[in-house]
Amino acid sequence: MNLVPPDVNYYSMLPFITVLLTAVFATILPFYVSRKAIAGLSAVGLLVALAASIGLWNTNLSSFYGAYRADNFALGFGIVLIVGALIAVISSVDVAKRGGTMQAEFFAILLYAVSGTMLLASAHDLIVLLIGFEVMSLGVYVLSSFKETSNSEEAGLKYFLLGSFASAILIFGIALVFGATGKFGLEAINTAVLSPEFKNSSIAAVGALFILIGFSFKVAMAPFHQWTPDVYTGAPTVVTQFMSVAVKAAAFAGFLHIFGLALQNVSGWQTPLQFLIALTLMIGNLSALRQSNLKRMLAYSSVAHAGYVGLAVLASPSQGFSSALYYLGIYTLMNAGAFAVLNVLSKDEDGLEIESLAGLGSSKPLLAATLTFFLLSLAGIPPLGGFIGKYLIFSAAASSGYYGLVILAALTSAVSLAYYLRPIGLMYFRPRVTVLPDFSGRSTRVLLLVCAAGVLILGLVPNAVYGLLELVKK
Amino acid sequence: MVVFVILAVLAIAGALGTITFKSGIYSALSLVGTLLTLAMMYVTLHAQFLASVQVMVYAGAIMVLFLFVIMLLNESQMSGADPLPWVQPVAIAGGIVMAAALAFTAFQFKAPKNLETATAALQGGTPGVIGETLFTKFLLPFEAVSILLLIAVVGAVSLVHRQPAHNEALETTSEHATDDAYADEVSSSNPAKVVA
Amino acid sequence: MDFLNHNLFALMPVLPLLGWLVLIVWGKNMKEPTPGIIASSLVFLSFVLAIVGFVQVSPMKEPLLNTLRWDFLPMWVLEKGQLVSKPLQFGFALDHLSSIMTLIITGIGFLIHVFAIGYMQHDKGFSRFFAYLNFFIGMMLILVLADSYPVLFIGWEGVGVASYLLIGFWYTDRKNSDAARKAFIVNRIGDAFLMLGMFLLFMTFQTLNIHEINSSFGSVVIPNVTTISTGIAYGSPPLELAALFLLLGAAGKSAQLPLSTWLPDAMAGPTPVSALIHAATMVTAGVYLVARSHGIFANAPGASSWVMWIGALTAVYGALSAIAQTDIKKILAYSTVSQLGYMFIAVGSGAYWVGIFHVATHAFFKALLFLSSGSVIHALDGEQDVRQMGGLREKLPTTHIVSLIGTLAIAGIIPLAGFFSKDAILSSAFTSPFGGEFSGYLIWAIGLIVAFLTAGYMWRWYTLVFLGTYRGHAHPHESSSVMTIPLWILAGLSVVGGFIGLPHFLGKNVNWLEHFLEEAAPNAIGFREIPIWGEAILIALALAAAIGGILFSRWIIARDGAKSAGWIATPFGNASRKALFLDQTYDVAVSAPAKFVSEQLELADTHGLDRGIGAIANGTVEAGASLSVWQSGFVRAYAVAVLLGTAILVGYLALRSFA
Amino acid sequence: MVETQYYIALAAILFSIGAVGFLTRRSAIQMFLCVELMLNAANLALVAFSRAWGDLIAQSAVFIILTLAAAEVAIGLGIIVAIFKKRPTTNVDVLSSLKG
Amino acid sequence: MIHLIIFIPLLFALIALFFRGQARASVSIFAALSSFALTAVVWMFKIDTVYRTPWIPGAGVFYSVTFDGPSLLLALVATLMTSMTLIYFSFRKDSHQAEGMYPLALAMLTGLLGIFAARDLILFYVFFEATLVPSLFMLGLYGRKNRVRALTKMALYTIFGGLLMLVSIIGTKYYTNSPSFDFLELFGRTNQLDLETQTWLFLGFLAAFAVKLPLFPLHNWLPDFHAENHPSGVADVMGTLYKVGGYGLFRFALPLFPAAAQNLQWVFMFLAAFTALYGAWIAFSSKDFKRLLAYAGLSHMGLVALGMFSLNPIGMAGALFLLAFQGVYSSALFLIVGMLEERLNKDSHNEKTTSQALEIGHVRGLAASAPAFAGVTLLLWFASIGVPGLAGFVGEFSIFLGAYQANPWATALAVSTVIASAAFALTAYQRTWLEEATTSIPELNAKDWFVLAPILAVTVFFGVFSGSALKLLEPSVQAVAGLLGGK
Repeated sequence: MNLVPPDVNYYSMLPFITVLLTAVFATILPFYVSRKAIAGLSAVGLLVALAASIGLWNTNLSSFYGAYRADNFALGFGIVLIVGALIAVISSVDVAKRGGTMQAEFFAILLYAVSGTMLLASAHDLIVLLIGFEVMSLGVYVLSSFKETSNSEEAGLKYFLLGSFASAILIFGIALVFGATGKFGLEAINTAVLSPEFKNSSIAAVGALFILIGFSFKVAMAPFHQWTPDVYTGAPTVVTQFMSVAVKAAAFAGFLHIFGLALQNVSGWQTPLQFLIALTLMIGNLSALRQSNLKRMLAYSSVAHAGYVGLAVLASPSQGFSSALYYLGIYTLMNAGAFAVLNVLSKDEDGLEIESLAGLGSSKPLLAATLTFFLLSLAGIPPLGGFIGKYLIFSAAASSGYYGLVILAALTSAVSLAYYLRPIGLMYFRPRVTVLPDFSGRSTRVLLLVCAAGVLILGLVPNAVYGLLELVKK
Repeated sequence: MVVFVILAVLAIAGALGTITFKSGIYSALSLVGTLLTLAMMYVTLHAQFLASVQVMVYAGAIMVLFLFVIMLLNESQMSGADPLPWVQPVAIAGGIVMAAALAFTAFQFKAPKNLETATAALQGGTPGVIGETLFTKFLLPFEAVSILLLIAVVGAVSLVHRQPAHNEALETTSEHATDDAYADEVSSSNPAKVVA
Repeated sequence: MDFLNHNLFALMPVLPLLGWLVLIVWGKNMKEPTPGIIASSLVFLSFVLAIVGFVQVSPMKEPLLNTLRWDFLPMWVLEKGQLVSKPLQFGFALDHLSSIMTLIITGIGFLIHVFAIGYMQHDKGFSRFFAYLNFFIGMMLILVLADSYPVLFIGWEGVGVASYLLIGFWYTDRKNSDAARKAFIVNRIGDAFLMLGMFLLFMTFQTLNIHEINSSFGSVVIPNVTTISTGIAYGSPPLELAALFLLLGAAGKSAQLPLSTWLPDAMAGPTPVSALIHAATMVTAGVYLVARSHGIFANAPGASSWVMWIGALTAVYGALSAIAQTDIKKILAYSTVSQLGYMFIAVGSGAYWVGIFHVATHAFFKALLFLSSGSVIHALDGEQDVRQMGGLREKLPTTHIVSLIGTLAIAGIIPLAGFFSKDAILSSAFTSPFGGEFSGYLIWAIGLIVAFLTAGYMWRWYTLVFLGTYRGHAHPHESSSVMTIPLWILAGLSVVGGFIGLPHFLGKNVNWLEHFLEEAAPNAIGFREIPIWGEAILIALALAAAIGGILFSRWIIARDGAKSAGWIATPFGNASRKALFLDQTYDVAVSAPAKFVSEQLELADTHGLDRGIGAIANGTVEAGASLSVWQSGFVRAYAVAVLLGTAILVGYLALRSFA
Repeated sequence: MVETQYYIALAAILFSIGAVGFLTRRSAIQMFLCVELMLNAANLALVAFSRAWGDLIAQSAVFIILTLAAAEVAIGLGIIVAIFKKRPTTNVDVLSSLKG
Repeated sequence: MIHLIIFIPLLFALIALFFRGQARASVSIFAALSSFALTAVVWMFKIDTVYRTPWIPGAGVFYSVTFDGPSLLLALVATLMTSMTLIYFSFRKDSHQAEGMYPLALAMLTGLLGIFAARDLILFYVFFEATLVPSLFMLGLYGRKNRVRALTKMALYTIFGGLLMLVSIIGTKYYTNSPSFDFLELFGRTNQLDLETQTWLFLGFLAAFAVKLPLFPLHNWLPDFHAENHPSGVADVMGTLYKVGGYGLFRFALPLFPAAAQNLQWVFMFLAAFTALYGAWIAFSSKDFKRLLAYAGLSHMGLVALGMFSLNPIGMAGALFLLAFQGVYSSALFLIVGMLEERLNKDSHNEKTTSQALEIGHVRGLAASAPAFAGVTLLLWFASIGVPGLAGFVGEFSIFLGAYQANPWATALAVSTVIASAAFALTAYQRTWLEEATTSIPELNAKDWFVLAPILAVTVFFGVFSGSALKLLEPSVQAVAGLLGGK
């Protein structure tokens, strides 16, 4: 037997392994230490992983014959994911009294899920990617149904059932792609597609389509988005926060990898994706208009944002990758920030009525100001980060010729202003009617300020980060 | 070909049974039938190891778990009218379209290699050759899948641990929180399971 | 020294404007006559400058241009396919025509300023009044001195503003404010056309400099031959249209039909204002404009005959309206309208000097008449109804005599000023090259009728005010000398003013004015020659019409009595008193609809359009709401979306590969 | 030997049947059974392709997917048990309060 | 230098947040005045270097700023009027209740200066939209009863148009294969585009500028914006200065897409002329001073658009001139309304008395008690309706003159505005200031004069000695007109 020696480079996997080890510790240690300490441990672990990711920048290491890569794209996504997870961890601390997230396994499962997301972002092999995808999904299914309330259970069950349905579609798609190309490795697939012997283009097209649907489900693109509002509303707020940023970002990382690398030369998925994006933009934005619950409104808003990032998937990889990463980075800060504010203001996990924000501007200036910041950025008002992100995406899509979609995106994001501005108007321009609870402690406040600063800095000096991302270009 | 047709008919029959039987137990047993048929099919496809795994893990362990849960929940027949009567025809129509389209695509498949030589390369799909692949080319997925199992275990346990809806009681207990974070939540749960 | 030579005349408008600034800022703190004295002396200084300018410019052929000028309006012209920036300069020019005008403006302006010191005494707004008057003089001087249309337009609208301020001088009375507003708005209609005229001129000539435009026609213009350097043919559409635009602009300022209704209302202002602005100077600006643009009009026969016809119709209209008025100033106001019509006949006929001639003589006698009526009103403590007057001959002897002179002058009795100018107008209409012979004769006939009517209503005015017995209740007293001295001067001018433009049959070179203006405003080409005896007959007929008018008027008054109730009660009298219902027509046909549309638009804009856009917004929101029906909460329904989405997309791909 | 196409077509049919079942069954467990059916259809396709390409890697992938299915079942049944043990039925339609 | 000018206001806006009361006012006024002073220095020493540094090089976005003639003129007006407005506001009795106005106004000023200075399309867009935020906050925080409605309207209109412009901006770069969004780089490439592409891109720009101008039928946000804003008029002044649609047309849309502009010229000339007339006509029936001024502003903007679309150097120069100086006298009229409101309104928190104080003709004959106040108002109104000798005329006349050369019929329609505007202005003036006095108000005091005197001086001075301002405009206008075929 000719055993091929395994090619393992532990350095390349350092961030991933750090998170995984932290997760294992977070699983075991609760027997011995307090939950607060676990939270601290998780935060430290994530920070170490963050440092490791930054340290690995530009090294371009890879492992397992290229199945796992720590290139800048993966590292960039890793950073975004770690930041998203960190925000969730910190947010969870102040609402511990409200319960729901301070069960000790919370951190463990969260960290496992993070490791799954990182695997998803780094994998260059369909099966590894699938495993990352599933680790992430399973973790989030559990987290969604973490509370023994009817809403949380409903969220968990819906997510799980529909999620496994979508996974099955995804796996079938992977099978078909393998059938067409005989490969699982992303670059290998592309090579196979380009090779003259390639004959199964229609099988590849259907496989690509199934993979597209599986990922569209996970990133919440219409018409596969319907779980999103319900799950986002029903899940504990911190979990929703994590889902809306890290899970979405990781799913997009895989999405971009598969379609930007492996299947970029397969035809047939582009038109359906355009259709999905158009539908997503309209449905996400229009549905958000009439929501009375802030949490649900943000859920629909997150559907809409999936549409924007979807444009980057559609665009040519050279611009799509970096713009999507930049967008998701900002999106992580602003959306997680908005959820963090929502989190400390709600009396339970069901979110809060937008009307009850009235007068918040004077009663809780910091929370109101930061929420305003995040909402404006989500709406894409310059000079905040959200605008730059949106601009980069539009630009990428336009330069690949998807002009109609860009116009649609612009129009719908004008519509989105209506629902983003409403809370702001209520907070500042209306007298207070409801007394909202305020769970915010020092950690949340610092977190909010850091997020707000990040959103502003990414808007004002985008090149500080985007310049680095230039290297992501393939 | 005859074998294939028989097996295919059986598999489809089982699948149809799975989706038509009202009772969960019959439904699950039909699926077991399909799974066993597929295992036989794997043998015809030179995947001996998979065939055995299919029988042991899938038809055996997993489906037994299903049956166990079905019985645990002691599910009665669905009561009351279907609130979504339109779903069934729509689903069937959609399913037929999908099946037709997929089957149509399937027949466009052009074999990349000569089937005989290709089959020979499989070496029968014995555990040995599969193991070799898993520990060399497929090491990463093989390792990574362990995380999947880990999270499955931790997740399943934590689902049992979930917090009650009204957490006033919890808040009072959490004031007496000891270092042992698991202990003060649900005292009945067995920590040993977690480590496993 | 050269600088002074060139720029001294430009000080003319500056001095009164300075007076305005001083009085508006510090006037409130001054004692009563001081503001009047400051204002009058500044105008007098301008008058002196006008004389200096007159002396300077008399021997010159070319206009005197001031050298102190600066960029005012952006302008680009195409030269050899290249855009070249040639900003329009803010500059003045003094030529014979404007020199005559400055003399009239500053001279009469000065007299009226002096008169107003007496007339406006004890008025709360004494200093404000003089500030406005000075402002007016300044603007009027800018108007006549301008060397380009836009600068002219500054003065043009500036005098409009002054007129607005002065008509509404006693603004607490709503009637006065309304009259002022009306005057301004109607003037603006004319201004709008004047602007259009300028734009068309720029399009045609690539400049808005008046002298450049006039000189571009060359010295000799032969009808029906393209002789103009810019290639604009005699009577070509752009010229005709531009001239028509200018005509409508002039009609606004000079209260010609159809924009005449504001002038009678403008009598709401203090009487010196009526004399200065609404008789002697501002309203003649239209005439000046036509004379100033002689090059255009002389080459636009169609537009010129329009000018004549509008003048003729206005003359009749004014005269008919004046017949039955009862307000001492309204009679004079309609008379002014009518006389302005005369001037338009003159400039329309192509004899521009005649128009200016009548501007001058009219300025003398109409200012005199207005000031006299001011003196009467002053004496009667504000009474203006002629039916409450009568027999003032003894009580106001000075006023009476000067009024009689004015009446005879306007009626055209030889040898007073009006006789000569009116005669010149009639004969120029008779011989005009524009509009054909028949049209010329017809206009001449109309002019004759108007002369008859003018003599008639003026005699009625004179009789009702001064003859008979006093019918009112006040205690009349003669005005102070500060008011009477200007009256005497004006009376003197009304007597001798006509001698600057003696008719041709008295000799070839007796007509000083025509000769003086032959560079600045040469006659149009092609006047029909008529024999000397013909001219004499025309003059005799005009004189006969005047005398006939007076006699007829005497007869009517003798028949109906001083209050002339008899015929005034007839429909004709009523129509005359209501000024032929022109005001009412405008109210119904223009003002009311415009207002109605405005209100409806306002409603539509604030509610209708709003609602329309609101409907779009609501539709969007409703679309969002309808999506929530789809979001039914049933997990199987969501799965349907997933399955159907997949099936459709896969079906699409399959069909695509099939096809 | 039976051509690969037939296996793929069978997988497609099984997959579709599973998908239809997922929609028509109202019991959470039965829905999940249908997902298992779909996964098996995918596995069948992979095994067939494995033979077509003569590459064992696909069989290894099937092995991984089997494990994955097991993990999914663990979590899924965990959720179902946790949620439905206090309810009289596993009918998913009762959980439809989150909507709009 | 130029960066200082642009960012001083924003910097001081942040500093001002740490102060209260008089100190905050002083800091803010100092910031605005120093920005003005620096701008004046730029003007005097003719500093027009282009500062260009990469901002997002990967996406071809540059931080590229300069103050050339038109920018400088508008910047001078913006800084001057902001200074005067803030000074005026600090004198108001109720200023301590709305202290947020200071930093918000300063933030807007930074945005405005950025708009004028930006030479990179994306940078321009950033400033263009960012300025909206403080504007919305002014309205939302200190506006009147229906402010949220007005705010939503304004925001939606603006963003709607703005995003279409963004799409066009991106499209411009994409279709021209330009390496950056720098105007100089795009320009010259765009005229190689075919007409259809040019037209679509042009329309995208136009969507934003037509909202901002505004042009009928996208003007609906404007009356509500003004009517619902704080009665002091600070926000209205800033809003007036924020009408940069005409500038955007001149700076970007026209030179980039000359063929499209020429092709669509007649449509937009008629639309602009109609807007001008429409605004003036409606203003005649307005019952509220703020709405009246809003419609008057609409009318002005119709004229600005007319001048721009004339594609004629005279018309464009006039449009820029009008745009700059209407920022002076229209703004001043808002201040006048504010001063009047302060004198008439006993309780600024009471919606009813505030409405009455702003109602045209609710009180009459004010000129009797405050003649100088009346005189100043009248002068500003005359400037606003384009009476020659005042700053409004130069712009208006040049616009008409230029526009007539391009399209006499549309111009004739627009010229009728001078009649309508005289009608509404004088009617409104008469209803309040003239006629029988029903009440008396205090005359202008020294503080009021301090604010109004410079404004009046500018209005009169540039009405006669317009040359210095025209010098600033000339080269740019000539360059743009040259591109457009120089008709």
